[in-house]
Amino acid sequence: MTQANTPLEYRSQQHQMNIFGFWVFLGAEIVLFSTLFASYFVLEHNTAGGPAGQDIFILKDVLIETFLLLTSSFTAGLAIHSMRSMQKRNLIIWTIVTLLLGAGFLYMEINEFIHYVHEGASIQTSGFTAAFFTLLGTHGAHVTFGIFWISLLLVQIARRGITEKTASKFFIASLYWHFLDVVWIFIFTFVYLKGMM
Amino acid sequence: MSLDKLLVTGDPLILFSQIAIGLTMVGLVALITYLKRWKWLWNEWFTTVDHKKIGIMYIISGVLMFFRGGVDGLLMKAQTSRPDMEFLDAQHYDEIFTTHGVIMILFMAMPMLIGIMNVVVPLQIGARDVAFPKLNALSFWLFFAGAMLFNLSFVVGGSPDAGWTSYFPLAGKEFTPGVGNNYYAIALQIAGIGTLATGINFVVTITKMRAPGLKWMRLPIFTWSTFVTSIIIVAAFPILTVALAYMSLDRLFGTHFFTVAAGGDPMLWLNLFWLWGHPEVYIVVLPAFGMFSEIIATFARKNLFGYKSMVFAVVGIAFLSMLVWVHHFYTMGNSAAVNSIFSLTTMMIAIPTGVKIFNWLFTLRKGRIEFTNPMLWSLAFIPCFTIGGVTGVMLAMAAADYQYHNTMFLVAHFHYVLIPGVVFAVFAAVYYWWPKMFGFKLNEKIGKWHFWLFVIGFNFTFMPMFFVGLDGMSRRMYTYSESTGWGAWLGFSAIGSLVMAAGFAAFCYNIYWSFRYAERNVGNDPWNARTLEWATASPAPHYNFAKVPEVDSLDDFWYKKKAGKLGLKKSDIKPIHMPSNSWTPIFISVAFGIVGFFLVFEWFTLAIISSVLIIIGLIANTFDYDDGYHIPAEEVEEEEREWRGELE
Amino acid sequence: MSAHSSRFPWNHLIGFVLSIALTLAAVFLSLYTDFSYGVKLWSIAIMALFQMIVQLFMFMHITEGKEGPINVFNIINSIILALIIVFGSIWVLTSGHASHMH
Amino acid sequence: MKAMKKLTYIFTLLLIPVLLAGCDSKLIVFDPKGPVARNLSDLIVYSIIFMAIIVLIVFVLFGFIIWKYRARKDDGDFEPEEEEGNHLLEVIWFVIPIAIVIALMIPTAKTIYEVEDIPQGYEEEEPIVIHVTSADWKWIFSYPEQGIETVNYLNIPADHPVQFKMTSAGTMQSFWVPELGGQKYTMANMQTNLFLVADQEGSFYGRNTSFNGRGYAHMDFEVQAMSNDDFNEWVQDVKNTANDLTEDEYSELLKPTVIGRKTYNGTHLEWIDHAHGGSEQYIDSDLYEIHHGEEDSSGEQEQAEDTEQETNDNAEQESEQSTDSSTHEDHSHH
Ligand code: HEA
Ligand code: HEA
Ligand SMILES: [Cu+2]
Repeated sequence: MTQANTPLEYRSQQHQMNIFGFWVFLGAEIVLFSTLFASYFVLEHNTAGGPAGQDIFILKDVLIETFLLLTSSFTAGLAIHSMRSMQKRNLIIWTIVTLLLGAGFLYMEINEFIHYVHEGASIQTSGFTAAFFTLLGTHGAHVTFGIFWISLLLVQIARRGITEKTASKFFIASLYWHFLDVVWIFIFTFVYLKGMM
Repeated sequence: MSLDKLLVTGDPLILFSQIAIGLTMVGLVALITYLKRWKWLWNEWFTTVDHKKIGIMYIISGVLMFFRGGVDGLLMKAQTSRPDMEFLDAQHYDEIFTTHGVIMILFMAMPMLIGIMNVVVPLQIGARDVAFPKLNALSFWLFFAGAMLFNLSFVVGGSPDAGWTSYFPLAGKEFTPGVGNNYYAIALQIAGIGTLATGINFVVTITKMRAPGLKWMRLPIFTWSTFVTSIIIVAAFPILTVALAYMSLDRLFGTHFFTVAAGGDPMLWLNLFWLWGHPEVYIVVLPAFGMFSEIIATFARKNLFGYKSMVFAVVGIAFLSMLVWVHHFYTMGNSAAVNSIFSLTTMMIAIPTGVKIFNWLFTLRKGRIEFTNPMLWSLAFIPCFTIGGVTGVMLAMAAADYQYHNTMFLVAHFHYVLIPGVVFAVFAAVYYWWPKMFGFKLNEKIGKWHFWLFVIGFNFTFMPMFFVGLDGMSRRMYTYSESTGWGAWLGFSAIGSLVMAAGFAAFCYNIYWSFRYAERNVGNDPWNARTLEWATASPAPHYNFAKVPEVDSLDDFWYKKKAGKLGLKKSDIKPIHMPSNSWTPIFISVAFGIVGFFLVFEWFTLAIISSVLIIIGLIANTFDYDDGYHIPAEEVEEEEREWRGELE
Repeated sequence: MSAHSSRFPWNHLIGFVLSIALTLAAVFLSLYTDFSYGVKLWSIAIMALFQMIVQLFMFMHITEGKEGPINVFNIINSIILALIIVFGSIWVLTSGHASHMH
Repeated sequence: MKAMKKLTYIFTLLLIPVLLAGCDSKLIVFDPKGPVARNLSDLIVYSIIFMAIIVLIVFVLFGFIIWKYRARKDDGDFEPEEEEGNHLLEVIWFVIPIAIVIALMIPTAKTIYEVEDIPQGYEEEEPIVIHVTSADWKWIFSYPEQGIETVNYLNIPADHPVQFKMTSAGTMQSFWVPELGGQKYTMANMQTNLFLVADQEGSFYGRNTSFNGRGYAHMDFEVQAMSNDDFNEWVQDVKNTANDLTEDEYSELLKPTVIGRKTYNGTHLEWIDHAHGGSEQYIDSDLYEIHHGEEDSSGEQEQAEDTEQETNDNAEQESEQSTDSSTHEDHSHH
């Protein structure tokens, strides 16, 4: 393949390595989250007299969170698509949309947590709540980190435009964002749906 | 918190150490200031991103930690050398074996091996550096911050005392209310993040930065084992991250993951700890296997026997290593099916390991064996490790393990694998690659003293433990009564440990002696070796290779050397691109150390405030667009001329 | 991985629609049908896996770049690890005497 | 070459004790006093034979090779030939270990299943049930059928299966009587099971092997296997003479202390079974605070005295009870 039709972010050896390295990191993240899941499954029924999942989960809110995140993953994809066609403005717009959706998700999730605490399920209540909040909290912390990180990248792209370096940074951030969506799908399925079944 | 609670007071032993540590610190700072070396330290070491220097810093830290861990070991040996001994009390003994185990495995073995990987692997694959030099520096400094934080527990606040395994519920706040186990949770977390980054770094380096023609099946075996080890790191360390996070939450924020109350499950800690912990012991032993392979091939003057099966064996061990964790808690009341399956998977590890043992033996066969220092360690490894390995297989038989578990038999097993497997390897590697790091060899004669004292001392220290174990002595007992009859065995063992200490002292003396008197200018290839790192100057120049080598076969360097095709053409020298130094790794790591310290003492406001430092470091990092610099061709030429003579 | 960048991003759109559809199907199946618990759990698990594959291929372009095959290998490896960790932990911690835990 | 000779010499020397270990019947693990332990020691001896052979092969090969192929001054610095490997050899040292692993695995699995059940030959008899509750740093044995409870010693009828239902009041411990059988953990909120038989009368050493804090080293106990009649007589004796176990006394007992033996009428199972939760109400983390320095070492002194007392005392329970009460206060480290 020729230089010209290789996307910018893959052109130099260093940037190829950055992207590949990030994939390896995502492999580690898969292990991290699967450990959180495994612990959750083990502790799920240890409610110690406190509320269990089905007592507190609210399907509507969770669905909204899910759609917010799914859509943000889509718009993150569109942002990369714009980047590859060198449309800086579109890239910025789609990225901002993505971040707003992410922020919306976080808002919903924080509200959800506050609600649970009111229902008597704080992180200290039981084995179940500890595992639940850490699993969700780790995901939420990743989203929060992602929002800040990508905001900083926006500053860089606004200043420097789409270059090999900024493109590879953006591409990596998009991998991260999609990955969080994948994690959420599993949380949605194995925590919420399974819990409500 | 009042001062007397903050500082560990009242004990003469600790008071003495505190004073000693304090004086050493002040002395060091004064010395550096007097010699006007601060700037040099900062520019050449603290901010460096050069893999060789980072490797050397890892090794230095490892040696220091070996000293600390070794003194812990000697103290334990002294305490148990006679029945009803009153040298350490129970609390001290508990703290000492805990810190000994943690330091030896995480702060001695890991940095030693990672240090050697750092020095050697990029050279072996003909690369300029690792894939992410700055991340590499961050890894080191995070490890260092974690190690320092952990060691701080000795004087500030109190040491962890629940064993290196920190089993819950004991390690929970209810049973160990001091800050000791907070140190464990937080220091290991910080160092662990650094290690994970190292794993990623080497996976990418070895996948993407091999010299042209260096195909997978031409990789030196040490590089192979580093690669596989890195994969295990990436697979296993996230589990530790989670386990430690739970531990911190339980201890600092009152959650119930592992507690007795409110639905916590202590077995979950065991499960997660060993899901990481077992792979961890292979993380430390696989690079060691790689080092032995290189050294044995070099000093048998032969290529490695069964290269392919060696590679498959390493991969096989790595795969199995993720499937055996339950063998550390067969006695937890698992179902018979669970214990049977895990017995089987565990014993299966003997098969690839055996392949390696026999391949080493057959590399030696028909060779011309030279008993140099690196080789002696590698040879002694084979029989010693076999004893450790077969006793491991005995432990693997779940039913029999009901009689060995947590006894001194187990302690003997793991020292018999860890010391030959890791410590011998580290010594072998340090002797072997020393010229590549510093340009001179360590003294062979003092080295022989080091070797014989240490190996003999080692066997005398740990062999008796098998027997007291079979005689019903459990591990972690600070005292025992006369009537048990263990006194003689353990007295013998204590003497052995002194011999070992003498060996280690000989090593330290050797370093000192060689720095002062050893012959310089040993050339690029002092051992007549086989792999690429010997193709460049000793010590290796900053840029590693003036021209990235091209590789046509396994042991390419060996064949080219014999064919006399190692010359360098002047026209091949181009300016070389190098990464710039960076202050962010050390800055971020110090910030982590500070935040960690506040977390240990549960001073959350301070922790939050100081975590701003981490954020500043990260932001500075993402806005860093420094692209490195070029070493001009003339400079390279001059440096090459210095050791090659005239260029072609 | 040629630069089809000017084209309409079909694969993103298809991925998006698929993930919404799969999510809704999982909700419907698990909460509004009366298959047995096991059947439901397995079907939503398979749908989640499928969604993951959609994300990996449609959004994350996993096969792209020189390391495409290695990336796929890496992710498969991680998934195997995930399965070992999850099923291994559950098996070990809930069989045997632990089943006496109340 | 002196070096190498020494090397082989030392390793062969070290091998001898390994070989002897199997025959040395003095080591406790090789000195079984019941069918479960015998089953295990048979397995262990069986495995040691294999291991000894493996070690021997490796050592002999090793010694031979490094002797024969050592560099000599007069060998003209020859260049050994390169060797790719050898398929036949590689297959051999792949297949033989597989065979060995299979040979080890079969009896292992068999034994694993066997020790989970009532030992062979004793299936007919109804096992006597004893509840084991481990606490910091003592062992509490409850005999629900007999309605009595002991601390730090355990009397059982010889030649009769005993079923232990084990749990912990806090930290994790491991119950081990090597002459009778293998060990198993005790954990709060959980119950583990162990079957043991002593097929002869005698006194056996038992201890905790799972580290659980300062008093751990002292956490051992004596198992007395006695004839059925003696056992029943002992039970009767206890019922007639021992004090009742009260809830107060019990919570005092659960404080982290090293104490001697005790004997009670009644069992704590009447109000709490730690296998089913509730242990937390007995745990007072203030009692686990540590203070470095002098205060603590004096605490150690007392503990040491206690153990001495424990070992000096013989089976005379009555006399012990009078000394017991004094030990409680001494050990609370406020
Ligand atoms: C470098 C570290 C290292 C290595 C390499 C090993 C290697 C092995 N270990 Fe060890 N182990 C530890 C470090 C290590 N271990 C530590 C630190 C602990 C204790 C932790 C703690 O509790 O604190 C431990 C504990 C431990 C246990 C837990 C026991 C218990 O808690 O009760 C078990 C049980 O199965 C075990 C088994 C094995 C086996 C089967 C191997 C095998 O890999 C060995 C394979 C090698 C050989 C077998 C020799 C060579 C082979 C041949 C010559 C071929 C022919 C041989 C046969 C067919 C048998 N180890
Ligand atoms: C790589 C790992 C490693 C290494 C190298 C060692 C090395 C040693 N260990 Fe080990 N050990 C562990 C890992 C290791 N250990 C682990 C994981 C545990 C389990 C912990 C737990 O239970 O939680 C353990 C537990 C353990 C115990 C068991 C405690 C117990 O259960 O009661 C003992 C007891 O003797 C012991 C002793 C020793 C000794 C004597 C050495 C010796 O080899 C040390 C030799 C080194 C020196 C002697 C260096 C110091 C030298 C000097 C001071 C000389 C002076 C020098 C100058 C003046 C320059 N260790
Ligand atoms: Cu293991």
